[in-house]
This record gives sequence, structure tokens and C-alpha cells, in this order.
Amino acid sequence: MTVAIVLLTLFGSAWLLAVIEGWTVTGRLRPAAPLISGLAHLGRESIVPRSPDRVFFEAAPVLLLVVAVLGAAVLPLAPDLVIADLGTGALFINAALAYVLVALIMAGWGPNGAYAMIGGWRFLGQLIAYSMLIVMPITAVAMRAESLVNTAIVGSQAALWNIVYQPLGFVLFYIAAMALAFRSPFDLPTAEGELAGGVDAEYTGVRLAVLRLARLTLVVTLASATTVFYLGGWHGPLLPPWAWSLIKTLAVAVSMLLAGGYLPRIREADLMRWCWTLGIPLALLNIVIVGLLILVVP
Amino acid sequence: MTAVLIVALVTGAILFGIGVYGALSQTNLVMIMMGVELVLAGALVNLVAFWRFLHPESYSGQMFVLVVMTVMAVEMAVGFGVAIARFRARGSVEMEEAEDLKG
Amino acid sequence: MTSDPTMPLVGVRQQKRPSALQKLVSRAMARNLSCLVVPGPEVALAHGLDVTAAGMRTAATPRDAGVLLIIGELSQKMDEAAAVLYAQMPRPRAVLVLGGPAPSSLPHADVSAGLSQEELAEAVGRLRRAMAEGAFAASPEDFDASVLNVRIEYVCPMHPEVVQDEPGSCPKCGMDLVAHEAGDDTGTAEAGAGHGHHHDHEHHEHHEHHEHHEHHEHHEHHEHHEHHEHHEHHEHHEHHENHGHDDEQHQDHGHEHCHDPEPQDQDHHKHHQDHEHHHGGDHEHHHDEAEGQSEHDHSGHDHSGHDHGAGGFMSMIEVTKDLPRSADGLQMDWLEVPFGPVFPGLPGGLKLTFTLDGDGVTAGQATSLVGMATEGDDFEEVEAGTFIEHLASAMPLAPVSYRLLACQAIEQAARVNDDPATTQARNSALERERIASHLGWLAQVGRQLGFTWLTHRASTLQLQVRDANRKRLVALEPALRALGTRLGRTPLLKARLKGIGVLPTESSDLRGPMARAANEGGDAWARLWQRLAEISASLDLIKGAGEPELPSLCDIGDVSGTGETTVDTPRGEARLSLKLEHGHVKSYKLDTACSHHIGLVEKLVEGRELGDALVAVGSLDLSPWEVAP
Amino acid sequence: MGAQAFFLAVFGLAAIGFGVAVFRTSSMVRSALALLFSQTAVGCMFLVMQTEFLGVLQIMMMATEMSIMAIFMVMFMMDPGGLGGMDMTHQKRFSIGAGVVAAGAAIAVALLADWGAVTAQAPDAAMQTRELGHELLGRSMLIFETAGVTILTAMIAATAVAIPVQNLASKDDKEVSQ
Repeated sequence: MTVAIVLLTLFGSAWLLAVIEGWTVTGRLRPAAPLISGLAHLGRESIVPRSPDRVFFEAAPVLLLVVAVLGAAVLPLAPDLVIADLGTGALFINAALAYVLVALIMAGWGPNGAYAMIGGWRFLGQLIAYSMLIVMPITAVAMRAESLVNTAIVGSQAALWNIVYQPLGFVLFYIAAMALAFRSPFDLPTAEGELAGGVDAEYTGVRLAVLRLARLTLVVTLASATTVFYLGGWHGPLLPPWAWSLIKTLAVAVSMLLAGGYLPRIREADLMRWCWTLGIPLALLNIVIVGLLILVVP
Repeated sequence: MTAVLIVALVTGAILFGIGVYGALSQTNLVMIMMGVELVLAGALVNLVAFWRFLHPESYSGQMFVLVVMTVMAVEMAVGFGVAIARFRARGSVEMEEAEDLKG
Repeated sequence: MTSDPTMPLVGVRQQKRPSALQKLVSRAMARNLSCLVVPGPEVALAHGLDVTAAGMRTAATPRDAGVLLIIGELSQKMDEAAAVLYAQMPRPRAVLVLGGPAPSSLPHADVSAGLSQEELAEAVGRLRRAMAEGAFAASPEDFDASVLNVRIEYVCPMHPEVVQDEPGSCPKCGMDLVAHEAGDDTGTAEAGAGHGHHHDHEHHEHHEHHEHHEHHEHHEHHEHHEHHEHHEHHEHHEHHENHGHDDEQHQDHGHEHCHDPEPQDQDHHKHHQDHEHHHGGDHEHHHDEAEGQSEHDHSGHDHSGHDHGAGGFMSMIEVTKDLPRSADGLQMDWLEVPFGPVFPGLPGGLKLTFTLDGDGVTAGQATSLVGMATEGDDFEEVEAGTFIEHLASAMPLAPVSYRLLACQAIEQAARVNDDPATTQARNSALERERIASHLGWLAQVGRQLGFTWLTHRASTLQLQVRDANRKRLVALEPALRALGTRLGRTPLLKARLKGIGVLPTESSDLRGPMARAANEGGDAWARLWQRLAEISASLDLIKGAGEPELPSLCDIGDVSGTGETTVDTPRGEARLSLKLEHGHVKSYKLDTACSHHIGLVEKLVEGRELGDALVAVGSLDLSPWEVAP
Repeated sequence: MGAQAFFLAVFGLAAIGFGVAVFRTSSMVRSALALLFSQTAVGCMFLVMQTEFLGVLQIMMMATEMSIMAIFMVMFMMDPGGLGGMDMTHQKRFSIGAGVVAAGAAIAVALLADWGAVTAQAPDAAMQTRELGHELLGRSMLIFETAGVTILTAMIAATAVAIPVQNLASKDDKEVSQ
């Protein structure tokens, strides 16, 4: 039951995101557009490129989808609405999302095309930039909650949300999450203007539909993680807990989706430099500040 | 009752064996490192099994696992550093061609 | 030649049993059209076409597109490129041609219409009906075009001079000849789909002598398969030569992917068994070494004596020693990748060929597939009016400027003095085009950088400015100035453009905005601001001048003479000198800014990261139409 | 405990299967990813053995580590796509022997030794994490800190080794050659 509800929420949010994405492109709000587009993909041919690494080519979109769903499985929508409330939930998110890289490398290597391959390896570089900025802010969050259990993390924010308690961590995590979801302006592996779609370039038909769904689901999962870690999860007045979780998740997801349209794609070298020379010291500073706050404020 | 422990230990032993084979038979430095990783993975399985089934009250076992994981990461970092340096200097990371390392 | 809507599409998808679901899917596809614009979206904009408003999404790659939208008449090379793009699109696929004949390499157009927004919208409607009705059919016709069939040559890996049309052994050394694609540069490079070069290439790098017994020894059965998959394309050619043309093959030869892959794979596995061959071939520097080795190892073409497992260890030092070094000092594996002629980040018709090392560009060059001849010495005489039209239509990104250029040159040759009012109106039109052109460039930058807001904003403004009158332009002024302010405040933009594509100030070939930006730092960032400043300056000029009016030629009569004139087009000064005889243009010589700028590409991209290299090329605002082919 | 033994065996077989695949495939990226999935299966074994923190950590670390392995494989292998079908092994017989002897000895020890009673109940995950934390920052702090410093040293040393040598001598050479 819980599984069904969470999956429904996840894919429902993904659908809503697709509607909004379509709205930014065409300027029209058409709720049926994602479904039509999905159906249309079913009708199109699903091409397998010449001399592919067939296993990787087929597995990559599915792996990406599985990873996004697994990540969402440990995130609570309400105190009792979570598929698996693991004792190491906050760490598990990292573990699941690390396989986004694996999926992209597979998608890059599989089709035997230069654009895709460059895209896949680019994401490896991108991971080296952002991964510390995912892990370190989560560390500070876990420090405050004194637990890696996600429900306990939300519980620790009952009085004061983490976005207020550790704004620095929030900013870093939000940016890193966008980089992880490879949305614009961090869409280096798929860069249309540079790599003609990169890792997406060779997928058509059903496989492309799965890949697009996986990408949107990934955004929802990351938005949900941001909500759990920084925006107080289900806490909020009047509305039931799940509604608050949903509202916050969607707000974060939409902001991630729309922010990219107003920014040019970041340079790979800049991303790496800023993450390591600026991001990591700031993340360490965040940990120190949170540590001091925990010790000083009873 | 020890069956479950035996299963874990045998798995660890086989992984160790495959790793040893790989590390000795491969000619490429990176492939050798893969063999070493497998050896360490076999060791990890044993360590965790011992901790879980024999001494779950002592956390030194888990500590040891963390140290081995560190060793794996260090091995990777140093190994790749050496690989790049060798490739830069010689154009090869094939061990067959590392004659200059023989005493 | 619009097809009856009840007829199936040209690029129909095979479906044996029609079903209710299929009907639903067809209707979904009809409502979800995405098109690939050939030559490029900037040409659509320059013609005042808004594809999104007409109800189609613009796709970045052929893989993502269901409709091939062809605008205007295509050059021979673009025609071939269109065939390759079409072959890469997933079925069902349709062809929509606007304002030109259907390309000869493609099957007939599903829908064709004229070059205007209304006709486009109406054509999209017809296309929807066609898609809903005829997306599936029981027996689709195969698409085939000559450009998709690559001629296979057989070369000796040791003696590059030995080239035959048939497989066999080398008369000099007796080795098996290697299949090789001949005429690799036939414009088959295209957007959206990478080539299998990384495998091919690495493939060529190692002088491997295949021995099948050996494989059976070392690989399991499934490994064996995997191995064969990698050989597929080589195999394919042999297959092709030996067994003629069967219907699955043709797609593959287009340098690209197959569309009915399943039967094919099996095919290849089978065929691989009966032929063993060498790999190697195009890297001469390996040859000496391999030759020395092979001569005593095995002089015949039976390589059974060569066993890597036991004796003949392939030296990696030997393989890598002559490879060029990349920027980080490591021996590199090249990968030659084409960008264009229909690439989402570049103007359509421009083809870049980069030699990549990872994602660094080691070398690159640019060619134009659409340019018009810049010199016509002994071409047929054309009437002056026709010449003007010809020149204007050949330059779709700056038609007014070239119309003006031709008019002025002819008038000068005819010794006609025009009145100040006409001059003012013409200049006004030229300035208006400058604004539109720079906006088009901004939209292009937006496309390249994934900056969708900019693309959307700039192309909307471009469509409005394109044929606005003076009053309308004045009304648009705040929006245009706001665009500049907004760009100045956009985070990441400066980091993205600053220091990219720097040209030394003393570069002599610079013209127009490029030359004017050279003193401000000469990088992409400076060029952006130069163009924004020119938009403002042009607005001021229009405010001071009269109503914009398209240049048209007054009646010059039966005159003769020579004229030479210069117009400052949006991309820099263009010079035209022509000879008029009895009201006909006898010969002309055109010198455009872009034909100078295109030469800078090589220097700009060398040693840069791929993204930076493309930004640098983009900042030149090359119009491939204004470059001699 | 029966279910535990079963799942342990399943993931164990997966780990072994992928481990074998590492040295059987001719494609380097496949090789690296097979190793990744082998390590992931090992991580899953940890999870089956209720060692949640270590299991998740293993699964997380290996994803990145093996992906990096993959790119290095492509960079440094003569035959990255496995296209040449080259044999990249040596001293085959000796290696197989050594592998079999090592595995056999370990299995023999596993089977023959008297392990005593097996504990059925493991501490719960949250408890384990807490206790491991206390262990790390208590009794084993010195080891933990040493491990941290070792990683840092290794990172710096590896980077120093890997970046190109830029000494004056080679610069002079370049100038001379120019």
C-alpha cells in the first residue's frame, strides 16, 4: 500500500513537472501533453545504433529509473508514509544516487557514438565536482538530528527548519542536487548545443520515454530529499503531513526545473574549480558552524 | 547453525581466489588493481561475517572493515597516479614491458 | 505535390496487424510533432517562421524528430546531409518542405507549402492528418539514397598504395586486404548522432591479426558474440559486396545506424565466421614496426603462427610511441568527430570537424556546405534584377544587406544617382536587418548554451523586428535595451564567455563587429557587448532616418559599365564588384566578411575544451551562406 | 536464519559471477562495471548480514571508484573496446594455480575450524551506527585519524606523481629544440 502511494506520488509529480516543462517551452499549459508524448514514443521506432554494447544500451535507462525510485524509497512523505525507514537512510540516498553516474556511463558507452561517449565521461568529471557537496551538507544535517534515519531528521526540524538553521548547507545541497540531476545549467552530459543530446542522443522510442521519465523522477527524488533534509519534511500548519511534503517537494522540483532556463550552461572547468575551491571549504565551514551551534545552543 | 557463516566465508574465499588469479595473470596495471580490489572484497566479506556471527558486541570488527575500505581507496589513488606517470614516461602500463623495474 | 491525407506517409512504420492501440498512438504522434529544421532554426527565423507557434517542437537531433522540415532550396551537399538525417530519424517520419523543391535525395515530400507563417501553420495541420491516418502500413518502402551507400575499398595494411575494389590478398606481401570506406567526406556528417569512431579508431590502432581458433580458446561463447558485434560494420561491407543489397542494409551504410537492427545482428555473426581480416590501415606510422615484425613471423596470409597468448606479445610501447601528445602530455587516441552541418549549437550548413582527445579539441576546421560562389567570371549573363534576387536569396541570413549591395553596385555601374530619401530608407532597412541579425545571433548563442530564456526572447524580438516599421521599432526599443541589461545581470554568462575565442588585436582579417570588439578584449564576451551596442546604435540611426524600405532597382535601361561598392552587413563589410553589359551582369566578384572569419576557426579551437571551442566558433557569428564553398 | 543463508548465497554467487566476468570479458568498460556489480553484491551481502552502515557505504563508494576505474581502463588499455580480441594475460597456469590454492586454503580453514556458536541476533541498524561512531571517536580514534591522514597523503602523492614534470631542464630542452 505504502509502496503504491509513494510510487503514485513520485510519477504523479514527474507528470506535473513534464506539464510545467512543456509550458515553459510552448507557453501553453496542456495537462495531457506528457501522456500524449509518452504514447507517441511508443509508436516510434526504437532504434539500436550500429555495433552497440547492447547490454549497457538497454540497461542504462532502466537503471536510471530504478535508482531514482530507490532513492525515493527511503524518503518519508509523512511519519508513517515511507517505504523503508532505514537506519542509514541519509547515507542510502547517496548510495542510490551514486548509480546515476553508472547509468550515464553505460548510456554513454553503450551506443558507440562519440557524442554519447563524451557526455558519459563528462558526467564522471561532474560527479567529482558535486559529490562532496552532496555528502558534506547531509553530514551536517545528520549531526543536528544525531541520526541517519530520515524520519528522525525530519523530526529534528519540528521547531526550526534546517534551511534556517544551516542556510549555507541548503544552498550547497540545492546546487549539488541540480548538478546531480544534470538539469540545465549543469546539463553537461546531455548538452544539446555542444553534444547534440550527448547521452540522450542515440535513444529513441520506448527507450527514450523511459529515459525521460527517469530524468524527471530523479528531479522529484532530489527535491524530496531537499525537503526532508532542509525544509522540515511534513511539518506545517493546517494541512495534513503528506500534503506539506508534496507541496514542498513540487515547489523545489519546479524551481530546479525553471532555474536552468534563465542561465547559460556552466563551463566544465568552472564547475570543477568552484566546487573544489569554494564549495568544499564552505561545506566544511557549514559543518563547523553546525557543530558549534549544537554544542553552544542546548 | 554455522551454515550461514560458512556460506559467507566460502564466498569470501572464492572472491579472494579470483582476485589472486587476476592480480597474477593480468598484464595491465589497471587490471591488476582490479584483482587486488577483489582480494580485498573477499577479505571484507570475511570480516563482516566474523563480526556479525561471532562478535556482534565488539565494534572493532566494523572498524577494521572501514580501514580496509580506506586501503582500497588509497590503493586506487596511488595506483592510478603511478599508472599515469608510467604512461606518460613509457607510453605503456603493461607489466610485461616494465623490464626496467626488474632488479 | 501534397499527398492525399489518406495515403501513408513516406517514412511509414511497419506494422503487420492494425489495432485500436495503434490508432490511438497515431493520433498521439499527430499531436506531438517534433521537427528537425534543415538547414537550421536560424534560417526559419530569418524567414519569419515561428515553428513553435505553428505547433511543432523543434528537435535538436534527428533521433528526437518525427518531421524533417526543409526550408528553401538546398545545396547539393545539404541535400545529401538531409538524406542522412532522414535515415537517422525513427519511423514513422515525415518530410515537410517549405518554399522549395523536395530534395532529390529524399522521397517525395509528404506536405509542401510556401514560405510564410500561415502556410506553415496550415501545412502542419495537413501533416497532423497525414500522421494520424497513415503512420503505419503493412509494407513500408525502404528508404535508399546513393549517399547512404559507401563504396568499400580494400587496402593493404602494410602498403597503403595497394587499393582494390574486391577482397583478396596484397600482391606485395600477400596479406589480406582490409575493408575500408572510400570517400569518407561526402557530407554524411550530421548532427545528432555520433559516429562509431571511437571503436573504429581504436580498432585501427592495434595491429591485430585475427585468428579464430584463438578466440574460441580464450572467450566464452557470449564473449565471442560480443566480439563480433564490434566488427559489425566491417563485416557489413563485405556482406554488401558479396551479396548485393538487401533491404536491411541500406540504413547502415549511411555512415549511421540501422533501423531494423534485430535481424541484422544475427546476420553479422554468421558472416563473420567466413572471413578473417586485418585491422589497421590508416596509420602509417605503425606500419614500419608491424612490418618488421610480420616479415619473419608470418610472411603468408595464414597467421596461425601468431599467438598473443603465448609468444607474440603486442607491445603497448610500440603502439603508443608515435601517437601525438595531447595537451596534458599523454599520448592520445584521436577521435575525429563532425559537428554539423545540422548541429543544434551551430548555424545550419556550417560543418566543423574536430579532432578530439577526450573532450579537448586538438585540431579543427570549418567548412561551409551552403555557400554561393563568390566569383562569377564566365557565368551566364543574368539580368540585373534577377542578379539582385539571386544574391539576396543566396544569403538568407542577411538578404537585405546583399540586396542593397547588389543594387548599389549595379546603380554605380549604370551611373544612376539615387536621391537622398531612397538612401535613407535603404540605410534604415539595413540597420533594421542588423538588429534582426544580431538578435538571431543571440538566439543562436542561447541555443548553444542551453539558455532557453535568451533563445526565446531573442527570437521573439527578431520576428517582431524583421519587418517592423519605424514606429514599431521605436516601440520595441525598451524591450531591446532591456535585453542587454538583463544579459549583463545574468550569472554565469560572463564566466562562460570571458576569455573564450580571443583573437589577437593585430588579426588583419577581422571585419565588422569582430574588428570593433577586438579592442575591447577580443573575446566572446566583448563580441556579445559589441553586438548589443550595435543594436542600440542601429536603433538610434533608424530613429534619425526615414521609414525602412527594401532596396529595389530602378529602371536602369540598356547600360554597360563596372561598379564596385561596399556595404557594412551585420557580419562585416562585404565588397561586390561587377561588370554590367547591356543591363546584364557579365561577371561579379564578391568578398564577404565570413569568408575571412571562417579561416580563424582553426586557430580558435586548437587546444580548447570542446564546449569552449564551440562557443568560440559561435561568437564569430559565421554565416555559412556567405562563405565560398 | 535459513532465509539469511539463502540470500547470502544468492548475493555471494552474484559477487563470484561478476568477479569471474571481470577477467573473462574483452571489453574494458564491461570489465570495470562487472567489478562494480561484484562489489555491489558484496555490499548486499553486508546488508543481508544486517551490517547496514557498512553495506550502504560499500555500495556507495564502489560506484564512484569503479566508474573511475572504467575511464582509466579506457585510457590505458591497448585494446579498450576489446576489439582486437587480444589476450592480455601472462603466466596463466601459475596464476590459476595460485588462485585455486589460495581459495582452497581459505575454504579449508572455513570448513575445518571450529567457529563456536553463531550469534543469532544482531544489534539494530541505528544502534550499530551509534556504536560504530562511539568506537571511531573513542577507542579507535587513532586508527581512524591515521586512515584519514593516509587518504589525504595518498591523494596528494598520487596527484603529485600524475601531473607532468615541469622542471627547468625540460623547459631548456624545449627552447633548444625550438
